[in-house]
Amino acid sequence: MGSYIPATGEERQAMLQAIGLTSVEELFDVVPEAVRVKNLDLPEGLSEWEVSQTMASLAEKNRVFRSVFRGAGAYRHYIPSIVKTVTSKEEFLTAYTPYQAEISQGVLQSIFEYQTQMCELTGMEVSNASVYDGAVAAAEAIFMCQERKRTSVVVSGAADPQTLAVIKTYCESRDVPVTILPVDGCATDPAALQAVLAGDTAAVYVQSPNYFGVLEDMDAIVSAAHGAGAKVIMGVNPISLGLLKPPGEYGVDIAVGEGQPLGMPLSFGGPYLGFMTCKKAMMRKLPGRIVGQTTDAQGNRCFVLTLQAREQHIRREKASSNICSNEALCAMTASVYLAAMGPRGLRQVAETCASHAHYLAGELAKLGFSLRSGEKPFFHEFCTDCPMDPALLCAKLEERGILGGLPVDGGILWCCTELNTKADMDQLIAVIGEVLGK
Amino acid sequence: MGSYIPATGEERQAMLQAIGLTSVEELFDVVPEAVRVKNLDLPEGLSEWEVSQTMASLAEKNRVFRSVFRGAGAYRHYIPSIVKTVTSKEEFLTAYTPYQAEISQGVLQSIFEYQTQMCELTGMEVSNASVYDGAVAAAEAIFMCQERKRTSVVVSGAADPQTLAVIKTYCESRDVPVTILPVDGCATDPAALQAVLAGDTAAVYVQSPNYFGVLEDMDAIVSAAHGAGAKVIMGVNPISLGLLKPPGEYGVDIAVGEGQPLGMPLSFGGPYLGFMTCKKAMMRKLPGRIVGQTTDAQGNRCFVLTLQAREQHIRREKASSNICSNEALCAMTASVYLAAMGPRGLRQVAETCASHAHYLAGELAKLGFSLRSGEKPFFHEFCTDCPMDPALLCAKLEERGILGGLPVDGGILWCCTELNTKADMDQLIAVIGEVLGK
Amino acid sequence: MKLLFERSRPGRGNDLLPPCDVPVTQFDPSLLRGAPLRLPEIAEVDLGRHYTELAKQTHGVNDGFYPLGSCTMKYNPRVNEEAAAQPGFTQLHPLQPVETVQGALEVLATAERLLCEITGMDGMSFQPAAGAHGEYTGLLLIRKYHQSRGDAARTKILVPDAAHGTNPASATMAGFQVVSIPSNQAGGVDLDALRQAVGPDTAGLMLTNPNTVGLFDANILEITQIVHDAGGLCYYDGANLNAVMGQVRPGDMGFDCVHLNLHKTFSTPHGGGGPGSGPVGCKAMLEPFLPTPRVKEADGVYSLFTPEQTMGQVRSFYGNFLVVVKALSYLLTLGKEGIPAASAGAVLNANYLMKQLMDHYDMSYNTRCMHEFVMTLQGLAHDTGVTAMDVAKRLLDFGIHPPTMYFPLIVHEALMVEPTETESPETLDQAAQVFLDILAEAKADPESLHQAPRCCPVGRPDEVTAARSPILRYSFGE
Amino acid sequence: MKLLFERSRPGRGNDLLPPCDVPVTQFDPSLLRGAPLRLPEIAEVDLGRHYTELAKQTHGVNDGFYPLGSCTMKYNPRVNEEAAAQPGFTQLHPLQPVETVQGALEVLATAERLLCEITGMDGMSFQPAAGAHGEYTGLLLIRKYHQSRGDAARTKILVPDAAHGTNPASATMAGFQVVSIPSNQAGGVDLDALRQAVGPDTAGLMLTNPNTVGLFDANILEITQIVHDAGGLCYYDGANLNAVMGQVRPGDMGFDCVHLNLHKTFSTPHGGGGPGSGPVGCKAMLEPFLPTPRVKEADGVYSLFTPEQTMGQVRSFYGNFLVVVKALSYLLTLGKEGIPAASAGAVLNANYLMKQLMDHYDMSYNTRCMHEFVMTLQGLAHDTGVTAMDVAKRLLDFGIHPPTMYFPLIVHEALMVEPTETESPETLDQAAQVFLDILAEAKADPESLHQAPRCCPVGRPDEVTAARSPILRYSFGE
Repeated sequence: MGSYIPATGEERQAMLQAIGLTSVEELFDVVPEAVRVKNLDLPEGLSEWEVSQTMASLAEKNRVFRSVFRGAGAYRHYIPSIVKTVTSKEEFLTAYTPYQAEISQGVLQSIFEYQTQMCELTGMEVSNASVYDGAVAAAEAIFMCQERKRTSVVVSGAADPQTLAVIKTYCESRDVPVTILPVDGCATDPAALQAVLAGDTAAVYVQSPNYFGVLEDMDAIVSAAHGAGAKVIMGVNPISLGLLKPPGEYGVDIAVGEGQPLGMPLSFGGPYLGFMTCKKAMMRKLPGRIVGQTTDAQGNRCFVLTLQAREQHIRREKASSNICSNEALCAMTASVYLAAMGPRGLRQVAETCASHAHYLAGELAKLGFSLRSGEKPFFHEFCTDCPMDPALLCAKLEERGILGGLPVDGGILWCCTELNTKADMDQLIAVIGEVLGK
Repeated sequence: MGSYIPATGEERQAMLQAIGLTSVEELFDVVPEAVRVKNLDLPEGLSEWEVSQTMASLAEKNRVFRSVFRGAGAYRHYIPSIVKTVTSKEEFLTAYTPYQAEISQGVLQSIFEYQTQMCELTGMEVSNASVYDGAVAAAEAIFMCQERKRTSVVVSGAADPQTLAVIKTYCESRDVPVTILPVDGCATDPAALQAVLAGDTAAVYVQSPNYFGVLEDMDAIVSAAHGAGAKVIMGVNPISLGLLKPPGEYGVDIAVGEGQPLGMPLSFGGPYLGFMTCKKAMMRKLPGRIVGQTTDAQGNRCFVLTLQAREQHIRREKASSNICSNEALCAMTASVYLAAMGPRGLRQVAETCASHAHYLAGELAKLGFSLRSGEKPFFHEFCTDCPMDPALLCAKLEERGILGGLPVDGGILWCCTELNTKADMDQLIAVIGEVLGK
Repeated sequence: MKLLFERSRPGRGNDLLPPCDVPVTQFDPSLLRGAPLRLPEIAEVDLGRHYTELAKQTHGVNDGFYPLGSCTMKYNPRVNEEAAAQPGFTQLHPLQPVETVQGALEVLATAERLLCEITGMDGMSFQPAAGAHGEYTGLLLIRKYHQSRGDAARTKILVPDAAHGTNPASATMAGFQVVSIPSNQAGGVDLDALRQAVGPDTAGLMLTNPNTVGLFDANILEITQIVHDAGGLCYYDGANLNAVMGQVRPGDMGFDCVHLNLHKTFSTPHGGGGPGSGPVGCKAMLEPFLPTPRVKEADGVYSLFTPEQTMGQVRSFYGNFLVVVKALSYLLTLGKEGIPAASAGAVLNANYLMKQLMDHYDMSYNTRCMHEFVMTLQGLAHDTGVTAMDVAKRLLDFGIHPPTMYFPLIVHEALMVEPTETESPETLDQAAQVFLDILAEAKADPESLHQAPRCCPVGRPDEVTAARSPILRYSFGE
Repeated sequence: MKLLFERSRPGRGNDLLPPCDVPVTQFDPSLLRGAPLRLPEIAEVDLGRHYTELAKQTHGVNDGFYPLGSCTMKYNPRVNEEAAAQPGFTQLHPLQPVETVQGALEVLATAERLLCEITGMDGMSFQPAAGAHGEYTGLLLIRKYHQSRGDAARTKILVPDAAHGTNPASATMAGFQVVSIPSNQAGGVDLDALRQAVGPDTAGLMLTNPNTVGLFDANILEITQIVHDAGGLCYYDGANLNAVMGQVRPGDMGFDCVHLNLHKTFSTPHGGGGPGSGPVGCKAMLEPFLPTPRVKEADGVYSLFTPEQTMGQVRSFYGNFLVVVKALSYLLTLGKEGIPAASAGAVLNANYLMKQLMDHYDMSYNTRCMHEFVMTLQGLAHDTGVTAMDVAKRLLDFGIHPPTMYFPLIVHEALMVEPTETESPETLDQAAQVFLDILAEAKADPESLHQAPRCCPVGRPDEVTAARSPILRYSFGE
């Protein structure tokens, strides 16, 4: 076993002596004898080689699919080699939250750069340094909109179910009433929204592209919500913003989303990255860490954690949120990804994702998989009916090394990214054709 | 395609203009028109993703064996995680040879540490900064021993065949006569050596443990060679020196070997590491880079490339060798490996290797694989007869995911390291038993 | 240091992807971005060098001593990083069929089993992504528990005044009112005050033990008994578990639920502020309320299930999975002997360092400490004008990350020092010498310490201006 | 900076391996080590920090500008490192059956095909592990060729006086006598001198083109013709291939064999002095003499064979295989358009930087250069006493790796500048400004430049003492 303790037994004995003790047990004599651990039921410690073998065998018990047509909140994109190189640097990896600005300019500047990029990407004015994931970002955004007389929220039912689940949990704990809008043809109906808006509506949360890949009618939604005096929170896939109109251009108040597509591997669900950007007017309601630019005594530009008056270590029970650790290294990952891609690269990714999805939708239609969203525009996901049991179809695809779309309500939610090449799609179509006997 | 050229087309045009040109072609107008390349028959350049896919598919066309009983000059050992972490640091990876000491203290100090460790390991007084591999180290050592009246060498036939081949090539080019000693029961016969030693014998090269794993009778060999006025060069497996008597304690003049076992993966043969250590008296004949300690004007300890008067950039055709680039990063790898292992760790590796080999030899003997080396001591390799066609047996083992020993002269040369666990050996024995129908 | 945006040149870029291999979809122009996207345009060589420069201006625990109190900045072993970087983990979609992710589920189930044993809990969820997120989740467990019993009056959470700021903040987020409990003279919970505070409105107590002054509250069994007797539950803030793991278990001390900081106690790296992982463990009576999904095993096959009265989700999927992979790798390394050895080493190192300083610096409590100790520089500040901040900033010049400053709030001019067990005696000796040298400097030339640090890339930033006139993004010269 | 040995403490260590799981073999005591093995004993945390410190005192090309003439320090792309780190390459035993290493053999065969096309050669061996090793191998090809024809009198290799020092050294190693050929006033080969030197004893000519003063020898076809007419062969030193790859091929210029430096021209990292890779290519008539084994392909199946008149081996196995993997990854990235674009970029960058300096610094030849140019600081040294060494050392203070100093030998006070194509215009502009600032400094305060560098971890080392009283290892206080 190893415990990463450099001191040898002799050295530890000498240290004990220096503090006037003779045994390690005495260090804990303040602990009531009745509850001292007598026998810890853990396996024996292992050497490094044994641990690495054990962990390798655990990894081998999982199946990695070469061809993946599943998204539904977690997306497989190409991760440039420079991204991993940067984020595996030990300085970045093993630093704590940058409380000591003088020796943390690297981390602080990278977050400042991230904040700028997220503002540019979403078309908003202010960004925080990240929250845990896209779902929590949506829930925290709802808390930001709470006012004394406006406490209820309206949430699109076409949002990601993970996000809906987290919103429900968070809102329930603070007694925030939540109305879920019905889904109509894979989209939110602005008329249904109009019908539920009320004088106490604090915010409307809509995701676009939504869970089914459809681009919502954001103009109508924003107009309705703002008309009723409610704030608008828009959930968005950051990759789509390489091409599509950003939340800021729709006039929303807060933009949130899951940053995983920006250079983070699928990783069975985490670490992921919740991003949050907002209008300047809401700046001091934004939860979490925020980095600001300032100068030192010599007038050098430098960066610090700022607006800490919002935070729990000063405000305690009156804080805007309880967030301390966020997803800083994931934010850096996103920042390196966006810098490596650049505006043209990100546009190319978005365009290729959408084009692949539209090609696949067309090919699937020929096999009888009809689009559930009708003529509505979609980005890189789409939901179809399925001429056979979706679970059975997916099982057949898995036999052929393909992770198919996600079975949803008797249909299938498909996803394409830039990594689903034409050849991969044609192979998928061929296999489905075989399975269907066509 | 990418060419890692930051400048854009517009910028390149502006640069051309700055030097008074209008087109890139003019940069090459000094090249005779007749031989300007018209059409380069290369594939189109690829994007990073395509390249990484292509390289991944090439890697997948190879088979990695989980259980490996083959050595014969390349050895699979456990590589501690800290080794890769250190040697993948970009500063070390992307630096040139440390000509500018002031910004290269990291590389220089690491080589100085490596030199010290190799001296300690081999029991010798001076080490160079590495040569290309163990085989070249042996050949270069032979050149070190050339004197005006002593030019011929005697080489053990029980040395690694790769080393023998390189020695032959090198010696032939400098017209150095080579006598190969016959192999007797997997070992060198000191009497045979005695018989060929002559007044013009410059050096004797013996490897121990030799190609067949046997520990040679070094005392007799050194005594015979020195008695005839010849130098002794000993090839050695560095792992064995965690336990066994080092070359220095046998009184040899030069120790050489393949450093790959010290933290370098098998890598289909390279990069590997040739190490060379010698007695102080031969210091100025040692080829290659050497780092020395000195001070700067402020008296700070620092390190520099030294003894450069031996080298080709000063001595040109009179240089002791032509080596410039060596295997510096591999030397650092070995140094980190040795530091991570420490004396007890290296001894444990050596002891476990030998113990595994002896256990396997015993089990194999029960199946009729008799040891060709008789009672001679061996380290972690041994050669046995084979009750069936060795190639056929190995093919059967490969079907079961085992890379067996190397077929050699109708027998098999087996190797065990610390990674061939008892369970792996018992599995091997069971499979062989099945194949033999026992 | 230039910003990415200041390195950008129009038209620069990298060839990362091939052109689109199908007809390009045309969206209605009304759906397209209007304003140009001002992402930086930088070639890989310059991008790489940019981050190399940033890295050189960043101090991580693998670079040097980092005795940041309450943060348990122990060495982050490399083997854990290798384990988590395997494609068999990184390339798994969270919605793959369970039969294709058995190894991943085994990771979660094994980590749960080992951590439950260490904490004395019965079940655990890895969904919380950080310590504060774990606190929130644990408080929701308490809320759900009382709700399930129809005990609607229990709306208050008791929090000692020395607690981490996240405790009251989390309680508020979870819909509770916070009642502050004063500390007694020994730095522990004032039992009388606690007895007076509990009642039918008590939902629970949040406690860190050892507490934030680095002391183990010897009254712990009495404390949890008082709360339980009043019908409340006891929540263990695991921030300081590194002091006692393998020595005493929160479950045995009377705690009903607990969160852990894998990025502290279990050596996963902190990443400059995350990703962390704040799993929540609980006793059996709280298990039905845990977040969904949970992992179970039967006959060697792992599957997911939803606890019957689940609170729902607090995050998507299964939390920061790769962080759990790293922690499991660490747990397997330490095992039965290594876990108590780590806490013993942490406590030994803290006491050893405190011993070397206590004749020169004032300790807030002059008793043996656990894994950290708190110094008060009130006397020094009074005598010389040199503050805890000044001393902390001077440490930077010696390559030492300062202790936590001005916390806990109940100690004036506090410096909270947590060396952890992974530091060698000579590192502690060197640090002690630096502390003593700085003290001498403070007495000889107090003015000079206000100028510290002197050898860092930048001096002390003007934080007031930063907060008053916030510049939170690059302005592109606008 | 402490040495590893100075950080060692008795009994420290790491738990890397389990105990031996079979009975421990006992060797005869006479076979065992006598003296204790004084390897350092260091825990992983301190070992990691040691190398972090060392890394901070090391400047690589991925850290900053590195215009080291003749060394082609171009950016080392990360994707190549990823390609070479795959277990499918790193975990292959060199003696696995060929059917289990088809991908590895395809790497070698593909790299051979692409590099033969670039050089105009017919066959290639990757066995040489570095440039000098390639030179040696190439010269053995020439030796074997003449031997096979019974042409025993050809014992001399012609080498221009401006050649890299490895050329004559390699020729000696290969058993030849060296004949030095003077350069003409334009820095090229003196044709008359060459004509006089060739004869029936001429084995061959070694030539770098562009040569070491950065100029392309326009007489190249005449030069190779003279040698061929005399019965000699022509060897191309590929050190400077980055200037012309994709523009003109050594094979078409009349060269019979060539070595390449994959760690220069083909962007594989240099590792602080290796591992490199110096493959040797040759025309068909030399192929029978190439080292063994070689790779061949038939019907998509790769196998190994021994050339009928092989020189044998110059290294074990197949050379530095992983370096070839990295180079192949680079070759696939650049391809048909990228290869000539790289050389054009290299030449453009060199001329652009030279242009900015030539009004202020004396160039050794005032014509357009290829991928590098040579300045002579003789005038400056004469006027101010500031030498090429002083200027080089001052560059260190600005984070720029100095140019190659005092080479080629035919230029006095030489600084040889090779920016490579991977540097941006602004990096070149900044470097030019630094060169001009240093020049101004040299004129205003020459004395100060003798003290440079001033901002590095150490000052100029005392090299004389290092060589006179060599300390080549740590002495353990003995």
